[in-house]
Amino acid sequence: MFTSVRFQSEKDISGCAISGIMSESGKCFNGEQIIRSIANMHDRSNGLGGGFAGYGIYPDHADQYALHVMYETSEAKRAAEAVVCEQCDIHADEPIPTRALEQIRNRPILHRYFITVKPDYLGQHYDLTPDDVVVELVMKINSSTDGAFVFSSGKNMGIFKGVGYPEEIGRFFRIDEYDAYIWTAHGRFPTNTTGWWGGAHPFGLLDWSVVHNGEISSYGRNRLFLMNFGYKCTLQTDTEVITYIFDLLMRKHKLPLHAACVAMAPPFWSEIERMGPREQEVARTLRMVYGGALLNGPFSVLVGNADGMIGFNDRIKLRPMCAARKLDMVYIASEEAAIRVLCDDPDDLWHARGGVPIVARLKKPVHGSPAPRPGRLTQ
Amino acid sequence: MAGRKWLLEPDFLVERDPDRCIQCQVCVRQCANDVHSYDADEEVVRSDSSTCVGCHRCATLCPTGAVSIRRAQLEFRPHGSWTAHALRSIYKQAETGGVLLAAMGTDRTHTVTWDHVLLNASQVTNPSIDPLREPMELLTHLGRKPDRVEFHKGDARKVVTKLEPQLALQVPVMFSAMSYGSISYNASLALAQAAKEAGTFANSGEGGLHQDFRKFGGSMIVQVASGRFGVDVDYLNTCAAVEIKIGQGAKPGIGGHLPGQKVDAAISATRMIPEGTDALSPAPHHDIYSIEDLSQLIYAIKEATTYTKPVSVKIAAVHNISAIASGTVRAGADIVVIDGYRGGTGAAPTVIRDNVGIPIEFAIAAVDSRLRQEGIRHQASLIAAGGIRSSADVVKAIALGADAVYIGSAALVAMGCHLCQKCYTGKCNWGIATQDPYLTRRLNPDIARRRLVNLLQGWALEIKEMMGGMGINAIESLRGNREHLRGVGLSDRELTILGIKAAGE
Amino acid sequence: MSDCPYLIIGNSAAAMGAVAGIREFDRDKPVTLIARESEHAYSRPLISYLLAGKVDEKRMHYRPADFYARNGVRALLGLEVTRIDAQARSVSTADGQTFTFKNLLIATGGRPIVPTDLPGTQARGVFTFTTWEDARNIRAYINETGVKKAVVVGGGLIGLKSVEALKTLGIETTVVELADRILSSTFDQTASNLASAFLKKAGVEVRCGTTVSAIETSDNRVTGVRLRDGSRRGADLLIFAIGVAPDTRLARDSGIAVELGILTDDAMQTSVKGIYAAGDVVQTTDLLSGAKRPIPILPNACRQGYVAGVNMTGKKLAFHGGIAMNAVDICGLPTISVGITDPGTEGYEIKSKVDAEGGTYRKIVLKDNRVVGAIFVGQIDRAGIFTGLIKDKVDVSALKDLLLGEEFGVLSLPAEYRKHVVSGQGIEV
Amino acid sequence: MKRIVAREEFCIGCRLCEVHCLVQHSKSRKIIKAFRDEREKVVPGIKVESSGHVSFALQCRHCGEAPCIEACMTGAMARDPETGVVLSDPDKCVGCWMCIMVCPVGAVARGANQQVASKCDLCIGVATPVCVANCPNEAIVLEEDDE
Repeated sequence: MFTSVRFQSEKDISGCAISGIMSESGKCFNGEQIIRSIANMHDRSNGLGGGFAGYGIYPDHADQYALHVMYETSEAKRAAEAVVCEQCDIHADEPIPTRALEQIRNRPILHRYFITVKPDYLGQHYDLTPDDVVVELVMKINSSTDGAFVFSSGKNMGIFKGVGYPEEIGRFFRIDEYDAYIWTAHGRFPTNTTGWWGGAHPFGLLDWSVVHNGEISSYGRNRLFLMNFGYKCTLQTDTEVITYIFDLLMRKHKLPLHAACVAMAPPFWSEIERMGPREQEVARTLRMVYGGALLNGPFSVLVGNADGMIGFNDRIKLRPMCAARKLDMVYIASEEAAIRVLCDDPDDLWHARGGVPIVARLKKPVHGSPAPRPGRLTQ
Repeated sequence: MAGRKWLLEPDFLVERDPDRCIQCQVCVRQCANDVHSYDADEEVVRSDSSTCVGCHRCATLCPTGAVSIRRAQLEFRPHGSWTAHALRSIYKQAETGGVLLAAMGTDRTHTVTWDHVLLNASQVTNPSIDPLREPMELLTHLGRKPDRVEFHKGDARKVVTKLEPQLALQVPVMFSAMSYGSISYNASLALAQAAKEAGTFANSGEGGLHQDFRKFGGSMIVQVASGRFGVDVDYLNTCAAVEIKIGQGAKPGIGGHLPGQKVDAAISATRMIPEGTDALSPAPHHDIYSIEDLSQLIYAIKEATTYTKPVSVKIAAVHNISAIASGTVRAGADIVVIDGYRGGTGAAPTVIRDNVGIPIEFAIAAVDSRLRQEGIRHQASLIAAGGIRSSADVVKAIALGADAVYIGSAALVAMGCHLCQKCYTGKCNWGIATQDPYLTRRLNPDIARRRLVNLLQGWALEIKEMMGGMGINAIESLRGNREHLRGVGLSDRELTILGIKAAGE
Repeated sequence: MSDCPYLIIGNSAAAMGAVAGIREFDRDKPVTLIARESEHAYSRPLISYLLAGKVDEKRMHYRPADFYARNGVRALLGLEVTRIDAQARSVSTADGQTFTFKNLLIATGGRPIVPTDLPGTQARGVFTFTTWEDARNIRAYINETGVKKAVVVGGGLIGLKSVEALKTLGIETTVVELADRILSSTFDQTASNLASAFLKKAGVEVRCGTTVSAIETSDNRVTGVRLRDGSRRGADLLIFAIGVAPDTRLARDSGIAVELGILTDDAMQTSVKGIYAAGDVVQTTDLLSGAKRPIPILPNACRQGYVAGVNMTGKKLAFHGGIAMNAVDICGLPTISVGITDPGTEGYEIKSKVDAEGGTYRKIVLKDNRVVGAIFVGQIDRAGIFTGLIKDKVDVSALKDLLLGEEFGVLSLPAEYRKHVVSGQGIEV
Repeated sequence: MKRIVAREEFCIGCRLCEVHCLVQHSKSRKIIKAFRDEREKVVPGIKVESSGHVSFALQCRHCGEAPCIEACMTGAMARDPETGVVLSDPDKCVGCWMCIMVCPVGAVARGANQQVASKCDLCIGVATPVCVANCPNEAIVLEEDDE
């Protein structure tokens, strides 16, 4: 591993396409839809990366962490598995099913594991939750095991990604054979690297998955902010940073979703001054404490977790984002066309406002989430 | 016994263009060093270069541009080791037998690292932001931040966390500690007024706070230094924040000394010492011999101010600054000020000024990194001080990890200071570092205030331009954002310490 | 018969001041002005300059040509008032007109004194010198007869200004002064000596302590004078400048109270309501001595006229008195004298500095730590500061030592008073 | 009208006001030429008085009830009806020095040729009087009088 920050690989800079579909009632639907949507924005990608995240795809292993790991070598695979086994029990594992595709080359070894944390380990480390242990595990493998990279670690969800156009990656990973209640997808247009499989999106940690279009000019600041809270940003990507910030704010600091969004894309001070006293106190406090979480620069981001999907833009909306709903289906995508290709008569369709999140939530939460709230879209 | 001073040649050469001089004698009336004189018999103004300090007062006010000041042209035989500076220092010392004094920041030519760090701008992949059309936020809050924000369990719209007192800065630039005594009443007044007008803070320095300035308390930080001059509970409570001064970048490990002849009635009342007595600031605080003592003083001040004001600790950038800063944060400081090697002073032994401490660029980067590694960076705000000359320096300092900066010399220069480095003589021709009523009236505080506010306003606009170029519209996204810095002409080691990449990387 | 809301007799400084005073508060009602002389308002002191040829007739005018029109003044010039009827509130003129008035201002000024018991004063070549007409007549006489020598009787201001004019015209001139020195009423011995020396240097013969005992004439034309000491001076021209007396005839005849001059109150109103007087015709309070006497100087006349004018409109303004002062430039020697310049009695403190060679003199007279008089000869710069100190009765005990200094100025004044003098309407320090 | 306010506490006694006044009222209005060739022909309308560290610049106050106007026998000293500025007309002045006698601040001087009175004209025709414009410490400031 490189020891000095400055010698780490280049920070990823890319422009992209993103799309997400969700059934608020939690009905699972086939991955074919998300492939069609992202394929519709083919020109926003350049063949150097594509990926998908699906929620509800592993109902048989719903209580186990599904680790998706890519390996460069079988030695790496053995080394990583040894690390996993130190703290976790592997209940099942198998190669991730793929389809041979002419366009997809240089594929790594792709393997998935369904794991739980060993009760003994938790007994010893009573200050840690199983989530903490899995996060540590992922950080450890990704930062210190050469040739191994965990790219998905949530329960009952999975991330599939690689180098290629997103629709090719979809076919390669046989996305059309999975059913999920949330699908997000990403098509990548990196502007400065040749793209590697791990660097494709979505980026995930536990059940967080993030797809993102943009370039965060506050990246250096955000990375140092996370460093203050023990996060190691190894990938040099904006997506990684966004994921960790979500993880920090919502999982570790237990901020409500709206507060996390305010922290990441806060209102301008001039707007805060015009707020009512209570709202102002919230915004003021969040801005002052979480200045390091502010995401600056152009971005549109789609964040998924087991409970729902959040789309939001930078404060001054420098990247496109469009949303629509039809009955209990919610669509969020970079372009309107990517929604209309699936749903040409939406009940409602609108473009996101800068800094204002679009939230889609499960009417019945799947597991471990806060008390159910009326599912609604906020604009 | 004083010997003849025949070994010291003039530092400057005063040249008078006889074709332009109109014998108006403005120069004669403006030089406190008696360089110019009027020969009534011959009806001609003459100049004697030997006492010229190069302050340019005469040249600036000369209505015809007849006066010019040049470096003395007398050259020593070139010598790589025995430079003119080295020789002159010895001549001077051999004559006086004392410690050589200097003022302002060091004039040694060590690398100014600011000038080896370049800023980034957006192209194609990321739009730059036009600060004239889009909001561009510089508002900065200094003070301790909680580990996290806690929301009410039953009401997700209600925050439980209460913030500790914070200083709100409209522009992330404050005026450094400069005491009334080291600078004139008018200069102090202008700084306080300008801070108020620009929405930032001025610092009383260690000389107490004149009653007249207490109305600016909301825009003032008051210092508690080793001499404890002018410190009482009213003093502490009249201000926006209290700063414990441990050290000063220009003279780490050295105390201060305001000669008795400068301690007039007003300064005596402000400092709470008898008129005409020397105001001696000991080198250390004699109640702080270790870190836990500092903590006690911090909390004593917090008690005295009922926890309504942030407490700042100013330390000079010395070799193990990261560890000291870390300890200071853990001791309870809400704000830590790091004053770098090039920081200014009204008077310091030259040898100290020129040889002790480390530059602020490295100190601030090292401290920021260290505090983040320890996970305590949010517990205190970090102020960079000592040698900030421009808005670009401000941006670089913030990108290296500072929350805001202090400017001292730059503020003085805005008021007219020409960096002649003779503050300690009390003969400041610009009316700044003097108490001589003949000289202090030269600084009209209205003008000085306006110029200070202009400087801050100009810098703020430039900072916004630079931020906009980087695609950043809030200053908090610049803070510690070393991704936007690149080094040129720096060694690998220096780049590593600064945490920045080389240009091209 | 003509009915006048404002009627003014006279056309000089007091009259002009009155017009300004009236027009400050009443821009509507007509002002009627009757004057014996037929000239547009002119500056009396300028006649010596006119005579000398230093100013031409155009520059004699004290006010612009459109002054009357612009101020709504009906000016009846060259018309002599013969009688004031205080009861009927009317004025009769030589041409038989009668003007009734609501407010009347008597500004008839002064009348030159001519010795009454000296034969020959009616001869040609003998003049007084107080009017434009006098100047014209003298000039005409000089041109006509080619005057070579002149004698001026009287070494006061008018006398010396006429001497200056005559010298300018190249006429050999002797000034004869009854007192032991010239300018005896405004100067002290030292100043008089300096002035005498200066005049002598300029080629003027100065004879003091004597006067003309006889006028020699030939063909009813003056040819010379005999002095009381028995000596004789040939003279083609003889000017009497031995003083001016208030011209109180009209007032006296109408029963208005008169002493040396017309008596008035602070509002410049005479003993008859609605009848005012101002200028050289009145006697006023000498602010320094408290005595009532004529102080015939231009600033007083102007001010008194202004005050009278304001009061004639029904507004209130007071004139509390004046201070004798004069500035005169004699053949290039500038001099200023203010207040009590040569106190004969005890209780005064004198500060003085003389430079006989350089021809400069500065004298400050103090009483009870206050400046009451000053003389400046040769070097007169900033003398007005002393005038101010005298007027405002400022305690100068702290700055006595500075009074004679070259650098004495506003900065030397007590701080409070300094603020007072440099402030005032539209001004602040 | 405009009024000039002198701020004694900020006067630094440099006398640049006098220098620039002289230049402004010189024939050439070129500083070096004005001092070299015309110096004796102009008397500045402003005067700096100094005593120890205290100094201030004083020029005609353009008094509301100006004693110099009342004292002037020729009408040379008059108030400009439009601007309210008290001006001395050199063509009318005969040099009797009555104005010098009555000015309580000593702001009228004998002109350079000792023939006519000379005083501040508030730099008629110039937006800001040169003494105000050139005072390096804003010790002489021009204010617009609302009255």
